[in-house]
Amino acid sequence: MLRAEHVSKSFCVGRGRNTKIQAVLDVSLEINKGEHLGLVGESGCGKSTLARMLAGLIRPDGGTVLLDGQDIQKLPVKARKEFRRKVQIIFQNPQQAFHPRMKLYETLAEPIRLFHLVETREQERLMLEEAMERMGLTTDIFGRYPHEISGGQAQRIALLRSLMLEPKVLIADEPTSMLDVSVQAQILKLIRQTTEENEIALLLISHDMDVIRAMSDKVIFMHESALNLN
Amino acid sequence: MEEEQTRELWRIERLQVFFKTRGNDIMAVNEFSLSIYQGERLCLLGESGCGKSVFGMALLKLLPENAEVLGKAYYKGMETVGMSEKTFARLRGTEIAVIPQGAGSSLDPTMRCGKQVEECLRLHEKENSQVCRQKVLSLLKRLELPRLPGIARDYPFELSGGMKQRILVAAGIVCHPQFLLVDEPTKGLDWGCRDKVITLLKKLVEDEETSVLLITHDFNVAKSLADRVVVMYAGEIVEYGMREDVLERPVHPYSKGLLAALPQNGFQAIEGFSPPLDQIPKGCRFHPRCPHATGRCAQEHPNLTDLGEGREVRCFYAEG
Amino acid sequence: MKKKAISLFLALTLVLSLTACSNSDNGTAEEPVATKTETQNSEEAEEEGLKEIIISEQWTIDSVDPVSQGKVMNQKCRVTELLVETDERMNLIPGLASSWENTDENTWIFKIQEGIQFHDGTALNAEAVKWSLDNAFEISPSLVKRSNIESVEATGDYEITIKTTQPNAELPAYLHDASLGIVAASTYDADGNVTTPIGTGPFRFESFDEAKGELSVVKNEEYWGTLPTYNRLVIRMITDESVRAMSVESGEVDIAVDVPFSEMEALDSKDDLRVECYDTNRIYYGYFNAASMFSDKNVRQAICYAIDRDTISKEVLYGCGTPASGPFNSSIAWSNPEIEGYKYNPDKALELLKEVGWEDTDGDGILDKDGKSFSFDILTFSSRPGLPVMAQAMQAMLSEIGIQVEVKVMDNNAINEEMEKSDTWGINLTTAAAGLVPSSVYFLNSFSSANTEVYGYSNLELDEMLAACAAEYDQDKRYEMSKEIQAYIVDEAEEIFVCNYGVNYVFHENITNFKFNVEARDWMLNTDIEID
Amino acid sequence: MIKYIGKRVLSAAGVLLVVSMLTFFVMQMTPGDTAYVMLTHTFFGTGDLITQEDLDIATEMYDLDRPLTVQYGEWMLGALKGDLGTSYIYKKPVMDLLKLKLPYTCILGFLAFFLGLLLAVPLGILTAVYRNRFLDQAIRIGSVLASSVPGFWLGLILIMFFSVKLKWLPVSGMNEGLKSIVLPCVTLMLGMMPVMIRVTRSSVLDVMGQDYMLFAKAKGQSLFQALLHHGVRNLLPPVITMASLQMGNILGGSVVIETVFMWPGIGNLLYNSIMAKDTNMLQGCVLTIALGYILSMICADILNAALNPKTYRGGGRMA
Amino acid sequence: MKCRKFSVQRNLLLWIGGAILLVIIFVLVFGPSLCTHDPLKVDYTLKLRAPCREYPFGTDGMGRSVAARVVYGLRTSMKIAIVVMLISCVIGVCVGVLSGYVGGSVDLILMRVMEVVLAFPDTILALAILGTLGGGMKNQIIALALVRWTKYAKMARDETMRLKKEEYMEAAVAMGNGRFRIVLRYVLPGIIGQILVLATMSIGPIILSGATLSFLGLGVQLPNPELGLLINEGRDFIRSAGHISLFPGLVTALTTLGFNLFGEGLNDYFDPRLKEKAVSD
Repeated sequence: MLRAEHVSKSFCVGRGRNTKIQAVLDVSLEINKGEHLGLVGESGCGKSTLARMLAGLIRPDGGTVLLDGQDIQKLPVKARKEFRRKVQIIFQNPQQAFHPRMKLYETLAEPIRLFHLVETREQERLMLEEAMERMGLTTDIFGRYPHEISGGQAQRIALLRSLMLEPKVLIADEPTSMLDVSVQAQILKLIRQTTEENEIALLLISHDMDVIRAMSDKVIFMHESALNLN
Repeated sequence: MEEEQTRELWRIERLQVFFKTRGNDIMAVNEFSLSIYQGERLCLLGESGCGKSVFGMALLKLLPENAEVLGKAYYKGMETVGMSEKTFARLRGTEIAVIPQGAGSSLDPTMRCGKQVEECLRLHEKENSQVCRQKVLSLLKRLELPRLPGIARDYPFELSGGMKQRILVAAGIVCHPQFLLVDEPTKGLDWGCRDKVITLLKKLVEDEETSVLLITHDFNVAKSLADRVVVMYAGEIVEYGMREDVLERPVHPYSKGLLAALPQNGFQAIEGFSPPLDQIPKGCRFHPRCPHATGRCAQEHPNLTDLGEGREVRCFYAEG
Repeated sequence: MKKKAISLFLALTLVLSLTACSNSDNGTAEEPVATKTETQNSEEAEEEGLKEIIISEQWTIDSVDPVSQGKVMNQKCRVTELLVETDERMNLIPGLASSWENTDENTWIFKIQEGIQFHDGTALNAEAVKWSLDNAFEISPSLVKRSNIESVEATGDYEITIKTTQPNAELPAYLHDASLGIVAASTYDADGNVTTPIGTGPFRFESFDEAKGELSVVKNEEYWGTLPTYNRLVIRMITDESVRAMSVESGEVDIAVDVPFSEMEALDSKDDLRVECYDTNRIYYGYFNAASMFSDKNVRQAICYAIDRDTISKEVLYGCGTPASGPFNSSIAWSNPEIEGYKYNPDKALELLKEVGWEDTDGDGILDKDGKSFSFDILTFSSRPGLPVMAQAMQAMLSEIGIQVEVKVMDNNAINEEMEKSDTWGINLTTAAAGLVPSSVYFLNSFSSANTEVYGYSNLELDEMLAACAAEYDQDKRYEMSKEIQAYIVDEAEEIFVCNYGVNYVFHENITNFKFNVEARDWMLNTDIEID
Repeated sequence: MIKYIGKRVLSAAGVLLVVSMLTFFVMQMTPGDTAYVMLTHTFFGTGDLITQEDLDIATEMYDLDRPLTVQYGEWMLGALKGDLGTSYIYKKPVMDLLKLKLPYTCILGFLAFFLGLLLAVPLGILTAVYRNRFLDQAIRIGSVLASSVPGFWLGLILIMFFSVKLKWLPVSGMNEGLKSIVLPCVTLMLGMMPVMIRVTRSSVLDVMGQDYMLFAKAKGQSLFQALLHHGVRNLLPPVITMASLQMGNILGGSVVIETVFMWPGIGNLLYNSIMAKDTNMLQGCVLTIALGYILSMICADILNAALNPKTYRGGGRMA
Repeated sequence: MKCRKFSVQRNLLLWIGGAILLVIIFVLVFGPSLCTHDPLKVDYTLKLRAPCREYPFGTDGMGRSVAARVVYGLRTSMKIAIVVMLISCVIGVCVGVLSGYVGGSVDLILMRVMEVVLAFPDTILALAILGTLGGGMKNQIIALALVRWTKYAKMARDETMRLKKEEYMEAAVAMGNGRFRIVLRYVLPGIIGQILVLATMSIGPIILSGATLSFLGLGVQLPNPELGLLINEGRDFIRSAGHISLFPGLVTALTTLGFNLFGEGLNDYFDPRLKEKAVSD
């Protein structure tokens, strides 16, 4: 479904843009429907760059990223929005993934309003309250700001926000590395449960072997921005 | 150790820390009483947000302006909470040292790493720079840093997370302190370097015989480094005892839950979330998440009860 | 290595600024070396009893070219002298030329005084005078056009003849122009740049510090006329008038010219200062816009009656400029004493306006005529301090008789454009030097049709009178005709003459016996001024 | 590093070119026809009636009737060869006048700039260290008061007090060397200091909040030592950048100060040449001030680059 | 360690600034009705009267009440200042956000344009505009606004660049927000704080530059009063009747002080650093 062919990306760093860092070199990878893929490697080997490219946030220098056969960079505007709905991403640092000055209700309601999933405000509120139960969160969080909730709660809300749009693919870029061991268990369990229910393909990225072993069917190693599939 | 009752380095009596914010006062540490002995390695274990770092910083008077510390703490008999900043500063670096939490941001980006370690030496021992540089290089060799001596002249942004953490360790140890506070040595580090840092720290601490207060949320660190373990939850000590007792045969429901949540024990997570410190529940603070919670737990706040051979627990169910 | 460079640099900047400020701290203690020469000679001057005057004025001295900066070199520093000089009533008297007469309508013969030397020792003869005049005409051609001189010939060792293209009865007057100061050839170097101005006057050029804009001249010991009483004159340029007032008050300067009118009283009250006020030949006047309601003579005269010149002189100019009745200030020889001008009479003004249909019909306090209300703009500029305040005063006075006026102060250069563009301007309030050329007709020519069509008037009768007067060779008859013209102009009231342009001098008490010369464009010091 | 400086200089040249073009066309827009203005400034007094023939002669003498582009082209060629044309009011090549007057503006500008920095940075550090205490608020209120007074008004007050009443300092001009620089320098300095204090304060606060300062305290360094060893190099960049902007204000502000204190600098020259529409002279002054401003910006960038090791140690190894 | 109570003490400046602003607003609204004298009526008999009960600020060189002129002058000055601030704010923020958000070549070009405007001495620009269009208030506004927008642009660009690196911006893009919507809902709210601070801090300098313009002879049309003009008019009477220039100067200083203190207080209020880090674990 979501495929990357010979994708590579390098960044120019330092004042005057004179030194080049090769982040991702000639990576090809495919995520099929309902598949759980694990990507592991030490930090700094280009994992998150690859994740952002797959999610269409970074334009690759070489190679293409295809969704159902179409190159995501060349999609017309309408189709690009549809692509956003199909492929969702959650980030490593939960607290920073939300607008610091927006109450969490607004943040959660945004995808609904963007894609006009419902007409009236009541339906929107109902939908959100029902989703919060599923995630095991209390509705008093609606009135809170991102820095007023714990890491675990924040990651749950990020997950909830992505799942509102019923995506086909969920990319999780090191979702638990910033969390404590106990909270980590909750989140991983939740991700596993939700992706299986709605057959969402999952690409889990982490540098922690235990997490990958527990969560994914297929594992890909990444070393120095290149892949060696095992 | 000289005599059985080793000399007491720290004695902390009912330490409390308040944070003044615009709205209300948040109590981060509640009634902390503890004593640390010479050459002992004590580990403070707890989830993020339970106030363990705050306790460490309060002990060393490194809290930000809006914090207020009550209670008493004695270092070698000297009362430190009330002590003036100037006198306490003389202890810092030589007798009491810190390995801070954020490895990335605790190093000055515009100063070479070697120099930042040398700085403590030159500040206290007043030797000439040549001798200092030799001492630092030998210490870095002990920490197995690659590309010596070149790496000493590198800047922090040129080093990886693991290497920066080792530089911090070097800076902490270089003056041979008697008491070392280590704050989250493995947080945010790669899975690979985590073990490396732990083994290095273990070797160093044993060679120097410094007493260590270890603050972490990582079980492996506690297991391999600590003599005694204190488990903290929502600003309070909930369980306290020797390493084997607490880590293998925990008594408090929260400690048991922590143990169960480890990947090797099958990821059984504890329900719910640790309460934010401005909404502390009544009675026992763990009762909303505790499987054995009874009516009494919700009403009454349990105290630390002694279970013999230096083990204490704060839970009605565990006493019973 | 890089780290060393930066800390070195930081240390350097610190040291640099420390020395700088320590330098300026101890600067006040002992005399700074840098400017030794400057203060040194003024001290020497005092020790040997040499008398020195430091004067500060408003106008910037841009260069020492005796032609373009004629008023500086001739009037202020008196380095150069003119063929024809004037007495205190601006009658022509012999200067470097001992006598002159016109053999026929277009040729004039001037006899040059003998035995006069330039500052560089060369003798003053006909050849030198011819060279100097030709040089002046080449640098500023407009001088030639005005006096329509055709040629200057040296017809003898000490005699020159000047031919004119048309008859010009007042040629000698036109030669009394500051730009025609007689200079030696050695003033200019090979490619025409001024090195040092060499004239025949009582003072020799000493130095001109371009950076500080300060000019100094020294007494010319071998001067042919009466020697001046003081040895050295330093002219210091201070553009801001308040600062100029302070410079004389703090004793840094001996004389200050054109201090703010409002400060005159305060300065005079100080015991070590003395303020003297005089009317110059310049005049504050405004010309009407013929295209507007001022085409009608009654209306123009009504405005003249509606302006209270005494209040303006006393309150606005603080007495520094007496009310003017005609174009020429009374101390000038050919000014017409019988003109009593327009005394302040608001009722007569309203009467005149009513005759022509201007009265307040709709009762809104503003005169109107067939629907249009009587309102116009006064245009003026601010580089002459008196003008904006005077315009506001006129606005207030006119509003009392129901005329709505808006004052527009703008950059002096923008006024011409404004006059073409806007149709609401009524009066252009400005100043003009009546004594630019000491001739009874020259200034009046500026009211001839050729020049007044800019604001829409043409008056053939006046043109004829002006031409006749210019052609009249007999001086007394010419003065009579000029007086008639002045009376005619005042009666026509195409222009409104408000006040004479006053100049104020602030003297230290050690300077006395100052004689004012009405011909001075900005200011002039008489050579026999006393310093004790 | 060299490539970076090269790029900066190139862009500076581009900016100077655009500035000179802008000056030329803006000058044509200003009021009054050039010939009329030229005459009023040389032969006649302001306001005297100038006949049409005089205007024609002046136009033809200074050949003002050529099309604008030709005039600018000619000037441009000259400028490239270093000859900025002659000023018609001073009758001197523009280059000589600039050489004569530039030192005065530079002395005043640099002295005010460095003394201003020397006072503002320590005050800024003080307000940051004693945050929200009386000292902090007093300094901030004082500095705001100092900057809420127009330059020329402050100048007049200073002259009246120091020169006239106390007779310590000369009223104006440059004739008593360093004594006459004190007043203009103080006036210029007061103008720039409040901004510098505020920037230093926020920069120091930023640095004091950093973890490495906490670590320095943990090593036993007092706040002052920590600031000296670690603080200085980290808090300087924003201060330096703002300082270079202030240099622009000083050069610009000197027009007023130099007019009040009769300081023979470029500002005075600029004012006179605007009034007299002396385009060549104006171009010279504007380019000098623009050049001064751009140089200060380039110096700031180079200094910041030197302070930040990232620039000259490449991107760093992520391994 | 003694711990200070936080609410008033910390933003004392905000309170002082706010109080002064209230006084100014009061004068703006009720001023004209309060003072009885007509600011334009010339009456030479009352010339240069020292401050007394009847004329609280004394009279000027043409017998007009300085108090009345200051009140009306404050109104005109505030009008000019606020309009200039708004124009320069809008232009500056648009340019800044555009060059910050889009980056690349657009950023380069806009940076060069800003450098040109910054390098160009503002006195000339003001003169050219005022010279050609005449000295009216409208033209003074244009002249001032054309020079002042660069401050906003620089600030907006730096803040946008900083915000762009934040993760929640990437998350917003991933959510499917269009570019325009991101700027509106994410970037602008992020820099509103700094804009307010800059805006309040620029009122003072704008009034002062009005004074400088009239000092150079390009000010607002005579005789309707404007603070800068009044200060300049009093220049000649500094020794004999200092009150003419003193009171407008004081009111200008007070206004500038009020706005600047309010700005500094706002700056502290919005300052992320000063928000208490309640508990770091």
